Amino acid sequence: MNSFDVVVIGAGIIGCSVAYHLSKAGYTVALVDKGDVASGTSSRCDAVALICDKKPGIDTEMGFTSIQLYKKLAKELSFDFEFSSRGSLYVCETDQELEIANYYVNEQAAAGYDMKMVDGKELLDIEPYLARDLAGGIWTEVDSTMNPYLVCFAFVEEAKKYGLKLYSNHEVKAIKKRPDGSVEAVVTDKAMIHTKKVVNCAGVWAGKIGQMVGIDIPIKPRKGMVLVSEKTKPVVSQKVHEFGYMLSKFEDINYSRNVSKVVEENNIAFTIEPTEAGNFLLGGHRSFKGYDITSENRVMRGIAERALRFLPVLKDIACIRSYAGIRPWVVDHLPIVSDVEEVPGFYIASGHEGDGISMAPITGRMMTQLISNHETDFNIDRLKFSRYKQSSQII
Amino acid sequence: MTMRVEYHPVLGNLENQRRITIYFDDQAYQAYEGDTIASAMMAEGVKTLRYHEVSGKGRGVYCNIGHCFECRVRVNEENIVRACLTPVSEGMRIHSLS
Amino acid sequence: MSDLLIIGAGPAGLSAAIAAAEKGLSVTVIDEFPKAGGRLLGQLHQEPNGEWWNGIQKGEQLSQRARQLGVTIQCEVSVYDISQSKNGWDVYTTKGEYKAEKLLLATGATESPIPVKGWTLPGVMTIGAAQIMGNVHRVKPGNSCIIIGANVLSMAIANELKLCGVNVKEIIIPKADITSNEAGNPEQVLSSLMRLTHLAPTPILRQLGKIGKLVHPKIAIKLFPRKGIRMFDIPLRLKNAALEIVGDRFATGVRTANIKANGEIDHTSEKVVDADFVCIAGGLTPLSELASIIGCSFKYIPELGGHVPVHNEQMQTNIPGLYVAGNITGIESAKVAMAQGRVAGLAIAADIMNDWEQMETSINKAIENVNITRDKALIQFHPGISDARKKFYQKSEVDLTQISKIKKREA
Amino acid sequence: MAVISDDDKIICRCEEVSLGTIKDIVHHFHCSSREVKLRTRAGMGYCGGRICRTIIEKVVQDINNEKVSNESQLSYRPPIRPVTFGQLGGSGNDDES
Repeated sequence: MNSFDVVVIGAGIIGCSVAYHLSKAGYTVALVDKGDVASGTSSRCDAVALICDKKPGIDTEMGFTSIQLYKKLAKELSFDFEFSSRGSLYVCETDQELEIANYYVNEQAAAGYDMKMVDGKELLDIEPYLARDLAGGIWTEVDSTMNPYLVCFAFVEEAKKYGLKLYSNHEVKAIKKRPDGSVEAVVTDKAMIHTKKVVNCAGVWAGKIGQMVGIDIPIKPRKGMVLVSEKTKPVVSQKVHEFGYMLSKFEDINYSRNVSKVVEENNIAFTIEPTEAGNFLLGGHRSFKGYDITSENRVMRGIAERALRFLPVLKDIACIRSYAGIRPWVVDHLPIVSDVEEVPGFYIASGHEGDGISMAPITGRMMTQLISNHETDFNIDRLKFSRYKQSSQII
Repeated sequence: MTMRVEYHPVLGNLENQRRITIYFDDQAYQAYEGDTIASAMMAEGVKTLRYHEVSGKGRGVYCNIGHCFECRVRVNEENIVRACLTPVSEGMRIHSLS
Repeated sequence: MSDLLIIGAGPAGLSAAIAAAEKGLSVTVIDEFPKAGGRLLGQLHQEPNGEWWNGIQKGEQLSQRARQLGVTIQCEVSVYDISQSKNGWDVYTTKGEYKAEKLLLATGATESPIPVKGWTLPGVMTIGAAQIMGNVHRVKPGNSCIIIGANVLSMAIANELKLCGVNVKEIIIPKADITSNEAGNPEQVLSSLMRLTHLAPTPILRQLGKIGKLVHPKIAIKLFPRKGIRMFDIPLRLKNAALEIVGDRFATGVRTANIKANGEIDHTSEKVVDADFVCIAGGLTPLSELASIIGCSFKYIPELGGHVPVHNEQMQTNIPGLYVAGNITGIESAKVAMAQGRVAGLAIAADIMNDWEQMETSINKAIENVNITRDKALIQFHPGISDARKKFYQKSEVDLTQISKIKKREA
Repeated sequence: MAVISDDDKIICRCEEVSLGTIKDIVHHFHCSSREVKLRTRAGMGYCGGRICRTIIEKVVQDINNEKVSNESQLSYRPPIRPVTFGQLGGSGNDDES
């Protein structure tokens, strides 16, 4: 009979990390996915772990710790996932943006994070191909890049050494509960897997899994398109993005850029990052389009338009491909890393939106601590699933 | 030596072709008006149009109809084009990629 | 904004343009090759009555006729994306955006690769590349050549290269492995050559066709001489495999070896045959990437050369307003493509004028003409095309009534 | 005489991925052609995988003993021809009418 201590649903970067950390801690673990490893969001995203795109507080703290964990993992895991600490650069188009950025940096610096302001001239010393009329920016050395789907593969390979069983191409159809409401088994289209503990790492599909145990997980898919350049000269040497990225990520910041209709309507902000293979990934874009991951021409053109504004050198460089992914969005931009009181044995690690890559190691670690009844690295009260119940009561 | 098919038993002979000069990696070559970069270079016996960006190995015309992008070259400092789909013009400066 | 935009100025696209323009539609045809004509441009073979099929001339005739009817033909335009809009189609190209109410994909075919060791060397090209170089650009890729891959296309082009003055040293088959499909299996190669129609373009193929009716391929391959048989004086060697294309900076020859009766390579017989260039002939497969990004459904039909967009006999796909014609619907001769183009042109005219009833007779006649042309075709790329087509159209999920329903609902 | 191995022959011309690399990945992970692509970069190059995709799918199907399906696992994504960012993002984006 198939029986495991824990069944992890979803073999994206969060599920792979959770499965790895649990396996390493000595649990018998099954990792179940309706497709292959990294066949969803984790192979349709960008490739960075950042702190500089996070709001000050637990967000930044966990991000920073996660990057430190990546550094260790890059040494420990036998599978190379193309990790490197390249740093990242925020660019501000106007003095007004620079002002907001300055305020933000001061707050982060006060919390002890190494971010510094650079002026327009220093920007060009760091990235000489940038447009010459930019006001300045923020430079962070800690920010790192890796190949997200290779991270997934690396976690799975390593976890297999500790006995992980991978059920790929198994679509979860139901979760059986005992009369007392606790988890009994995960039923896929091909097998019944017995367990007392289930971790829902299904990301944008977490809501569907939640429904199987009768809970409502308020995660919405938020689409993001990425353009891939040809292999070309090093037009940038690190992640570079416009400060407006923050403004497109968080709806609550009140600032409007002087941009075209296409850029505005599609919530486009310039981002570019080099890959190990010598191509560049360009973004970014956010929109709610359900589960649709088609490449939209208007968005492609908007991303290119915005990219040319900041990096005119791209004019004669070819875009060879595009892709779109859907990210698990939650209203308060903090992931759910939590148990579920109503369903004993059911846990959730989802809702990281664009931070899944950054947050995977720390999420896997804390989920393992949670399941083992150990104290978690951070106080994760704010990540509890029950926060949504409270808020809906308030409303 | 030219590789032109000047005489052809069915298609007839090539007559009154207008000759133009093009430059490939700064060397001058004769081409016929109506040539693509690929046919002009092949007529002159130049088979290698590009060097693979990682391995540095030579590449030339493979599909000749724009599908494989093996024959891409740089024209006039900026544009990367497929040699097989790009007509030559007088004084055109073509550069191999590497 | 045109009534109809056609992507691909080959036999199908141009014929569709003519048919649609004759019905009064405004039509634009775009193509990324510098000359209109598509695959017609390279074609040059002798018909059974002795006349030469000169593809360049045929292409010119078609584009001239189209232009006379007011069709705009624009070359050197590469399409990189397509999206559907309220009023029809937005087509994004390297020369800007095109808008049209109806869209016809006549993008033709692409050559299937046979990866042979050394095939990235300069001087190694597809057989179609050499054909265009010789017949269209009038340039020989070299003085001597070896062709890897024995099929109807490579045998026809081998003769065309010879007419260009190339010494075609031999046609051989690739060493069988996981990537070579049937192309590396002597018996299967011979068997497919023997199943070709009795109207095949060369006497030797017609001969093989006759033998095919009498002898099982298993026996025929045993009788097949190791030195090969000569076709237009070019040795066709099916018991000889290409192991590797050799050369330092560019291809200088092919390492070959005999294939033993059990299919294994006789390594003691290895030798290098010198050649200035090497052609790879893997056959054709529909080029349907545009249909794919638009979101067409596909069907895998080996007889038609691979994955084809689902469509009906009126050349409509399962996406309203999107039509297909020519080799994108399956690999057949240029004449079939032309006949299909006519069907598509008429059907699109009926669609735009919203008058299927009045045009029904002429569309049905055009469909009938496709079938007649197919049955008379000199070159049948795959045996069983007719049957596969019939089955495909019977089961087709695209039917006219369904499409008109969709239209009405939208309106 | 040394027998030439086919495993070092190139399948993906753009990214120079060999047959041996692809075979090893499929044997080891029993994975889909999409995963082969992610793991090896085969089909991720300049030509958009147009030349090698059928071969990759064939190798995967043969080793995994699968039938050819009607829908390809390796989807096409625009741009299906490389296009410069200048062409993509140049003037004319705000032509909404």
